[in-house]
This record gives sequence, C-alpha cells and structure tokens, in this order.
Amino acid sequence: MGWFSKRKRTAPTPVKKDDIWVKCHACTAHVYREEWLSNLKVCPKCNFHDRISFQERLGLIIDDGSFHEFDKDLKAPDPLKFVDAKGRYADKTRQTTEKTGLNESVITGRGKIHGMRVVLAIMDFRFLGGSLGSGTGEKILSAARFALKHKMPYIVISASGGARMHEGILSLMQMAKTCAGIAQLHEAGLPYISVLTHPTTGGVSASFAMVGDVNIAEPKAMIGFAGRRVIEQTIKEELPDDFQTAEYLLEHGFIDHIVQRTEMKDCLYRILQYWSSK
Amino acid sequence: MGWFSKRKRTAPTPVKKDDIWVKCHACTAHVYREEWLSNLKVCPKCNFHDRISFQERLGLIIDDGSFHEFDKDLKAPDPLKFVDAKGRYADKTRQTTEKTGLNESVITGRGKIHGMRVVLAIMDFRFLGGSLGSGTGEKILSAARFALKHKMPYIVISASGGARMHEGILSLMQMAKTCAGIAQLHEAGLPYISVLTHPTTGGVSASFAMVGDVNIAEPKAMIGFAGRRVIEQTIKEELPDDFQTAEYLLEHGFIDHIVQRTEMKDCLYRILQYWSSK
Amino acid sequence: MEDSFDKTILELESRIEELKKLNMKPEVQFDSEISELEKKLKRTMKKTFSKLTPWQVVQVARHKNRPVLRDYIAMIFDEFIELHGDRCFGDDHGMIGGFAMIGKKRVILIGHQKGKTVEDQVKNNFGMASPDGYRKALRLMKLAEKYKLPVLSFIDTPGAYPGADAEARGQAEAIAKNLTEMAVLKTPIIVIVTGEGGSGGALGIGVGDAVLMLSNSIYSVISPEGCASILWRDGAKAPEAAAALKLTAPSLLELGVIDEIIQEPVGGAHRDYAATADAVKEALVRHTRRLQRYKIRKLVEKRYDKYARMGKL
Amino acid sequence: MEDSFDKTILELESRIEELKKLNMKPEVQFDSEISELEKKLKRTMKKTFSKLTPWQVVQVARHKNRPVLRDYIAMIFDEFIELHGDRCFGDDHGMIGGFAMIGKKRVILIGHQKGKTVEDQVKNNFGMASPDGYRKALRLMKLAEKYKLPVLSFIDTPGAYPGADAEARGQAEAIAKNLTEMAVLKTPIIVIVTGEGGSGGALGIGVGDAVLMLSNSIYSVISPEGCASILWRDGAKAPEAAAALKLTAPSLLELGVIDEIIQEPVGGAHRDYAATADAVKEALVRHTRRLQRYKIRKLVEKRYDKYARMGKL
Ligand SMILES: [Zn+2]
Ligand SMILES: [Zn+2]
Repeated sequence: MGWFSKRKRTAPTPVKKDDIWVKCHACTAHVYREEWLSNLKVCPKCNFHDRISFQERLGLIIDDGSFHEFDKDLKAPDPLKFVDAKGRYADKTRQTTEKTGLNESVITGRGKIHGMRVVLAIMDFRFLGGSLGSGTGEKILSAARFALKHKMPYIVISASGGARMHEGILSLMQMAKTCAGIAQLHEAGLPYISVLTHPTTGGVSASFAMVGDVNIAEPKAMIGFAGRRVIEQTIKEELPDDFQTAEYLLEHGFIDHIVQRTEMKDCLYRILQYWSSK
Repeated sequence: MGWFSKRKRTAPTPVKKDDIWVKCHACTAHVYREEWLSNLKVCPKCNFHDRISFQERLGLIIDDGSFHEFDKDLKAPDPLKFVDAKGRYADKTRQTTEKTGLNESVITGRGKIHGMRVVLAIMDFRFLGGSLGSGTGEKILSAARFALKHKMPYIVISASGGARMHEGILSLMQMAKTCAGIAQLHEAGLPYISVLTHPTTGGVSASFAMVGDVNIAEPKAMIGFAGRRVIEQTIKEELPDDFQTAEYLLEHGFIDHIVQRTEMKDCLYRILQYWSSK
Repeated sequence: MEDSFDKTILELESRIEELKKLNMKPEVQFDSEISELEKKLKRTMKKTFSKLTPWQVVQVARHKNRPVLRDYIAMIFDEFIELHGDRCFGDDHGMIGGFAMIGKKRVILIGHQKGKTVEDQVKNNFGMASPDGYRKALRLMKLAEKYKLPVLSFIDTPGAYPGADAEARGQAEAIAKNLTEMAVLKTPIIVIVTGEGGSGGALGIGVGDAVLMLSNSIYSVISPEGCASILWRDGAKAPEAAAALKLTAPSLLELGVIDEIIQEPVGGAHRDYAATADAVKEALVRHTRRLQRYKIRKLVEKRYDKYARMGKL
Repeated sequence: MEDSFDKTILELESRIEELKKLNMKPEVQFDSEISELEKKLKRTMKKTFSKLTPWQVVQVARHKNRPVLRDYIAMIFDEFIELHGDRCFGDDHGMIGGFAMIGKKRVILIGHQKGKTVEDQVKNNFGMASPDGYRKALRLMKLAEKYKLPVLSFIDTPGAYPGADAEARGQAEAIAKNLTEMAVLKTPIIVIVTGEGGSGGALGIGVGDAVLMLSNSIYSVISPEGCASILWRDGAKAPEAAAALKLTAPSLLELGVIDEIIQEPVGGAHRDYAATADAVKEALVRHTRRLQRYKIRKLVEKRYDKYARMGKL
C-alpha cells in the first residue's frame, strides 16, 4: 500500500522545463508541451487525464475568490520519528514543503460551485505521492465535520499512491478515521461525492475514495487496491492493459460516471442540485 | 416460474404403494422402501433429502402437542376464474383438497421448539406443487403479522415449484406481499429464519425464502430461480450436475448452512437462542 | 407477429405513404385520395384498437417499434445523469438508472432498457436484467431515500435473465432483496409498466405506491406462450392463455394490482411517440406530486396495506 | 525463518525431547539431566523472549505452529455455528464467521482463517481474504446489530488477497465499505490481533471499541520486507524496517492504536496453546462485559472519538 512502490509505475511526467515535447503515460504519444498544457494536461491523442496541482484543480472547480482554506498550517507530524536509508522522514516532509509550498497531501476548505456552498478536499500528488498521512486524514476528517455541522455537501478529489509508510500504523488508521467522518455524513443524509483522479490506489482507494454517494472518475485514471506488479506476481500472468483504469472500474460496477476535467465543475453542480433542491 | 414446468423435472417419487423399492431422484440408486421411509425419506446412499408432508415436518420440528394452526379454513381463491385445457382451476383445488386434506400449499401456526415459542410456516408440495397462490401468501403474511405483534421469531420452511399461474398476476404479487411482511420483521429486529427444502424454486426462491437472517437448506435440495431447461436453452450448453443444489448455493454465498433433517430442530433452537437470550 | 389483426391498418398506412411520396412531384395530385384514405385509416384504427384481444395487446406491447426507456428519457426528462454499477460485481446494461428531472421535479429514475438495434439488444440482453441490474437499482433507490428523491421505475422486460451466471450470482436473492427493501423504502415509488411486465423480473423493480400501466402494455406471472405450453401442452394456445391470465391493463386495474391506466394514442404507442410521452409525463408528474404530500411513515404504511391486500378477495 | 534467535531454545527443546524418549525405557534414568535442561530452557526462553527485537517478533507472529482462528474456536468457544456467504457472489474461506458462545456470552465471531495444512492454506489463500470475505463479515456484523450481539473480530492475515479477480470484484470497495459501516455499527466490536495484522486486509475487520493484541503479534501498514525493499531498496533490511515501522504491541499501545496487550506464555503462543487461549478468553469476556454496559449511542460516539484522535499528536 506504500505510495513509493506505486510511484514507480506512474513515473512523473518526463518533462524538463525546456522540453517542447511531453510523452503521454497512457498512450506514449509525444505531444507538444504547449498544446498539452493548454489542454489542462489531458492527452489530445488518448484523453488520458494526467495529474494536476491542487491550485489548477481549484481553479477548475471552485468559483473565483470563494475558497477559504481550512487547517492551512497543519503540517505532517512525525509520530514514529521515522528514519530510513535516505534519512529522516521529518527532513523529507520539510524539503517537500519547501519545494512545493504544500504542508500536506491534501488541501481542504469551503467554497462555491456556481454559487452553491460546498466543503472540498483536494489531494495533491506532489506532496509525497499524495500519500495518506496523519495530517491528510486529520484534514479530511476535519472538513467532513465542518460539512456535518453546517449541513453542506462534501466533495473529496483523490489522487494518491496509498498509505504513507513513514507514519506506519497511523497512516493505516487514517483509513478508519476518514471513513468514520464519511459515515457520519451518510447518517445525517448529507451528500458526499468522491472524485477519483489519476492515480487513486492503495489505502485511499480502500477508504473514503470508494464510498461516495456518487463515485466520479477522470478518464483513464488508474484506480485500484493492490499494485499491478504484486498482482502479476500473485497470478503469474500479465494483466490486460485496461486493468485498474477508470473505464475498467466503471464496467465492474464501482464507478458511476467518468467525466472530462473541463466538465467536472458542471457535473458536480448538477449532481448536487439533486440534494440541495429540498 | 410456473410450478408445473418444475414438477416435470422433479417428478414425484415413482413409488407405488406395493413397491418394495424406491428410486432416488438424485443418485438413481434403488433403496428399500422401508429403509427409505424409516430414514425420513433421506437416501441412505447419497443423502438426498426428498420431500415430506407438512405433518412429517411438523413432527420433526415442533414439540408434540404445542402446535396451534392459523387460518386453517382458508381456501385457495380463484380470482381469475381460471380455466385451462383440463378444466377449471376451482375444481382442481377442490380435488386436491379432497385428495390431500390440504386447503393450501402452506400450513401456518405457532408452536414450541424445545419449549421456545415460535411462529412457523411449512409449505407442502402436495398442494399444487407448493405453488405460491393468494392463499399461500395470505397465510405467510398473516403468520408474519402474528410474529410481529407477539414479538416472536418466525420460521418459514419452503418447498415450492414457484408461482401458481392459475392465479396469474395475483400469484406474482404474493412475492411482494410476503416480502413486505418479512421487511417488517427485519425492521422490528425480530428473527426470521428461512429453511429451503427440495425444491425451492421460481417465485418462492425469489421472495421470502431467500431473505432469512439465516438461510438453512437441506442436503441436495434443488434451489434456483429459472428452470434448468430454460437456462440450458439460453446458454446453449449443459449445466453441471450440482447446479442449483443447496451445496452449489452454499458455495456461491446464498446459503448459510446445510443441515440434516434429523438435526433441523436442534439447529433452529440453537440459532434462535442467539436472539432470545436478551 | 403471427397475429395479423392490424393487416388492414398496415396496408392503409403503406398506401398513404406511397401516395404522399408521389404527391411530392408537381405533375401529380393525390390530395383528396390521401385525405380519403386517412379518414379510413383513422376509422379502422379506432375500431381495431377499441377491441383488441389480450393476445393482440401482447403483440402491441412487444412491438419492435414500441418506445423503450431511452426514448422516454429523451422525450420526457429534462436531464438524466446516468449512474452506473452495483458496487459489487458489474454494470448491467439491461437495467439503467440515475438522477433525472421531469418537469421541475428531481427524481431517481430506474428501469429496464430493451434496446432496439440488434447491437443494443445484445448488450442489454433484450431488457432481461441480471442480479447486478437489480442490485444497481436497489443502490439507486437507497440513494433516493438518502437524498429524499422520489423513485420512478420503468418496467419493460420479458423477465429476469435466465442464464447460468445470473443463477450463480443470485438472481433469486437479488429480486427477493429488492422486494423486501422496496416494501419499506422511505420515499415515494412510482412504477410504470410501459411494455412487457414479465414476471419476477418486472416485480423486482415493481413494488410501488402508485403502479401505472400504458393501455397496451401487459403484466403477467408467465408469458402466454409459456403458460400455454404447460397448461394447454401446446404453445400455439398462447391466445387462450393470454386471455385466461388476465394480463391486460383493465383486468389488472380491476384486480387492484395497478392504480391507473395511461391511455395510449389510437394505434398504439409505437405510432405516436410524442402523444405517448406527453401522457406518461403528465401521469408521472401528477402522481409524484400527490405522493410527495404524504408523511413518509404514512406513505410506507399505505404501501404495506396495499400489498397486504393483494389477492385477498 | 532466517533469524536464529531461538536456536538455543530449539536445541534444548529437542534434547529434552530425546532424553524423555530414552527415559521411557526402564534400563536408563535421565531424570536429573532432564530437570537440569528444563531449568536451563526456562531461563533461556525467559531471557530471549523478554527482549525480542521487532524483527524477531515478526518471526514469532508468523510462526507456522502459531494458533489460528479454528484453534481458538475449538479452545475458547463453547459453541460455533458457522454462517456462510456474502449473499452476492461467494463464500470466502479466508474469512470465516458465525454465531459463537464464549463463557455465557453469545456473540457474532468473524475473523481471518490462515490454515495450517498446505491444503487448508490453499483453500484459505493463507488468510488473505477476498472481497467476498469482507462482504460476508459485514453481513454478519449487520446480523449482530439486529440481534444485539457483540462482534468479536479475530485478525490474522498477511493482507487482503492481491489477485486480479479480487481487484475486479472490488477489494478496495469492500474494505472501504466495512470501515464506513463499522464506524457506526450499533453494537460493541471487540477486535483482537492474534498473529499478523497486515495492512488494509486487517483493518477491514479491525475497527472496534476495544482493540487487543497478543504480545507477539504484529500490526503494520506494510510488511517489513515490502517497506525495506522500497525505502531501503533492499529486502534484506527488513529487520531495520520492522524496527522503524513500530509494528509491535507495546509501540502500538503507546500510539493509541490498540487498547490492551494480552501477554503470551513465555516462548510464544505456539509453545502453549492452552495458556494462550485462557488469556485470550479472559480478555475477550472482560471487554465484552465492559462494553455491553454502555448505551449504544454512547458507545458509537466513543468509537468515533477514538478514531478521530488517531495520529493527532
Ligand atoms: Zn495519450
Ligand atoms: Zn440417492
């Protein structure tokens, strides 16, 4: 369930700042960098929706200027004082924060979608592969509590390689913790929409990301529990190309709807009207 | 879903009163009639549990003298004034009653299992193949209401070829009617145990028989929705021998427990202790 | 269609069609003939359809051009956001559903999808749903309960899919569970039979506070052919069986199984999609509005009472 | 077991065994030697097991003779009525459950079944449950809720089964659903980790009001081998990873993830089934009794609060 193992098979976009080409992860086509960027990092050849930053996502979903962030200063704790071959986990998070400006793998807050008030969590893969740390879980739960208290819909946009092994068992416990928050929304009859983007795997797929009233995915997003290589070792054969894609999960009954990035905002708005109409 | 079509593949035991042999439906072995009868109509070779009358069943389940029958005089109505090639449905039911002493395909009542009070419904295949008529549904629902009112556990022992087409749509509606009764028991937290005996198919399998808190079956009972021949015509290939047996359903997750006829009473008692203990 | 009750109608229709084509050319003029034929067609149609036998109604209910669910969605609903999957095994195409808007009402829509093209029909199993389909429908009904949305359920199926895999994955369990859950679902359920109401496969999404039926649709415990081959030992006796089974809307209304008949245009739904859709929409909106006035507890109580009375004559 | 921390112990045990066999013959007499060796064994065992490294604990937790769920069922429970199936797809043998009686308490028991014989292990997938297993467990927990029975959940799994079919049928969904439902299940849940608590596969039945752990069991987000091969890029660094992951009972108690450690007999559970079973039984009965005193609403509130605090340091 570690995000590192996942990161290997979803290597970062091999784009150097000065490259004019981008190679698509999904279809391996080479695309003009400019074209790809202006297309919101969606491959014009195969429609693969690559990762985007939370800022980009926010701009696509939330009305300009309406976002108020929660727990902005909450930093990833280091409960295990974890040290591995490369050094201290605490140093790693600090360096990541310096590099990305992110304190954790999720940003939470409230905002408006076409004027409708929502609570929102957006995961960002740049922070340790979007892994599920104690800070991640805390923020996701705390936003759920806000939604519960103010009777607002809750939307979580996932992008994660899974658990964060540097926080050991406490990373695992975030699965239970976040699901407890979702369970309360379910009991209160409040909408919870899960948006699964590339990639949503491991512990995140096996917790809050999979229990939406509606599960929406972006085209070709990789979504699954176990890693592809682990599965191939288990079953001793190669997996089909579409295995663990959004389309595969749709066919197998776990995704309600696959939506283009550009249409996500409208889609969320339209769906939530079915709740807010009362 | 008609019981007639089913009856064909589960032809009545080819026993003439004067025969000393019985041929087992399941393994086709020839068994001494006396041995078979003293073994409660269970094949000593393959353990197939053949059909028994409600009187035999009652004796095996309910404490002697504790049974009080409900709706004893309720007779099968003829809502459609149904007439087929062989004549009037009303005549058919009358003749069946004369022959079997049964007014409907189910007998309901209250009684005791090792001193514990229960409400019970026992289907009897002799009455028009245990088909689900309006009288059947009425009695099953009415017994469920008694259980609800008196906060007692409810046990239904099914044996049915399915719907009773002579009552047309009203036979179908008994599926909804009986399930409504079971739904109320579920909501009230009252136990409902379903016992599936040979055969439980069609409309009965697709209603009250399949939604027990615990579904118990007798060994080798045929249980299924569609008829075997219909399925073979659909898929254009032969089905495995164990298809639609209790054992097959256990493997596929729909039966909790397969229990010998002789142990059914103790099994029901032990299970219901898990509710009555409070 | 072995039955040729509409032979005259079909002939008239094709002649009118021909003449209309010819009429396009400037050198000919068939206006009066067309008008004559159209009057005749109208008379014949009215006469024929006013006294269809049950077996003829079966033919109309199964007509290859009869509108299917996706037609109604396009014609009646202002929005449809399809939701997929049973969250367990698969996404059945023979049973579809999602959020939908009818008039100003937001609802959860579920229903069988028969398909019209061969490709569609294969994908949808001719509207015969699998356990995954019934489980998807139940999931959406539970969502309706949570979001306090009424459920509109469209029935049009020859029956639940009788395949080996459907049995293995619990066709019986899936239908039984739906019947049990629908009996106590805490939101209004409006059911409409638009074509074939085939046995347990229909009832599996058919328990409702209001059950409506198009005038030429059928609802039966078994197909007339199946019934005939068993009780008459002759599949050709299907017309007799169709009559005996009382599977037409007026009989079902009398038996208390349905609550209202929605009149189709003369000639059947397949001859006038627009008028059919209008009638369906009006009825659905009216019943939705009516049922939403009830307190939920009262609604569920009435639903229970209704089913408890079924067959109690 | 690459680690030979118990080499001396094993040697002593086998020598004692030998001498005892010889001692059966009348012509020899090794009583005093045996007694000497037994004392030494006891001392060594106590010393070794009082300061096991995390990696050594991993070895003990995975020991091939360590009691599995069916052993506990035989030793601890006065009755077990196994219930089968998820009512949807299958009956997973890697996850079992049913009605069970412990002392005078009636409960619903669920848990991973690892198996000991090769045949068993294949049947049970070495205690790696499939989606069907998690769904069966949830069904039984819902039954517990209805019958007002406490749930006892036994964890012993390397992880959820990582097969292609398990993915196709929704391993992620099944676990996620369990976590969500267990968070608000209206009956006491007592969890015990008896061997390996492997990641999401363990947590999938691991949300509880009381979470207990046998002293030589482990509970981790990833196997030490997996962690080492990723973070150390060398699977042989598993001992380092085991230490870093803090996967032993005392660490987990300190982190607030578990509520109590059940002390195993010196030498580990596999050396003394009876004493282990007694300790497990005592703890389970005690916590069941304690938790049954709460009002359900209060119990669920406390459960929520507990998980809401996880990792909030
Ligand atoms: Zn591409
Ligand atoms: Zn036999």
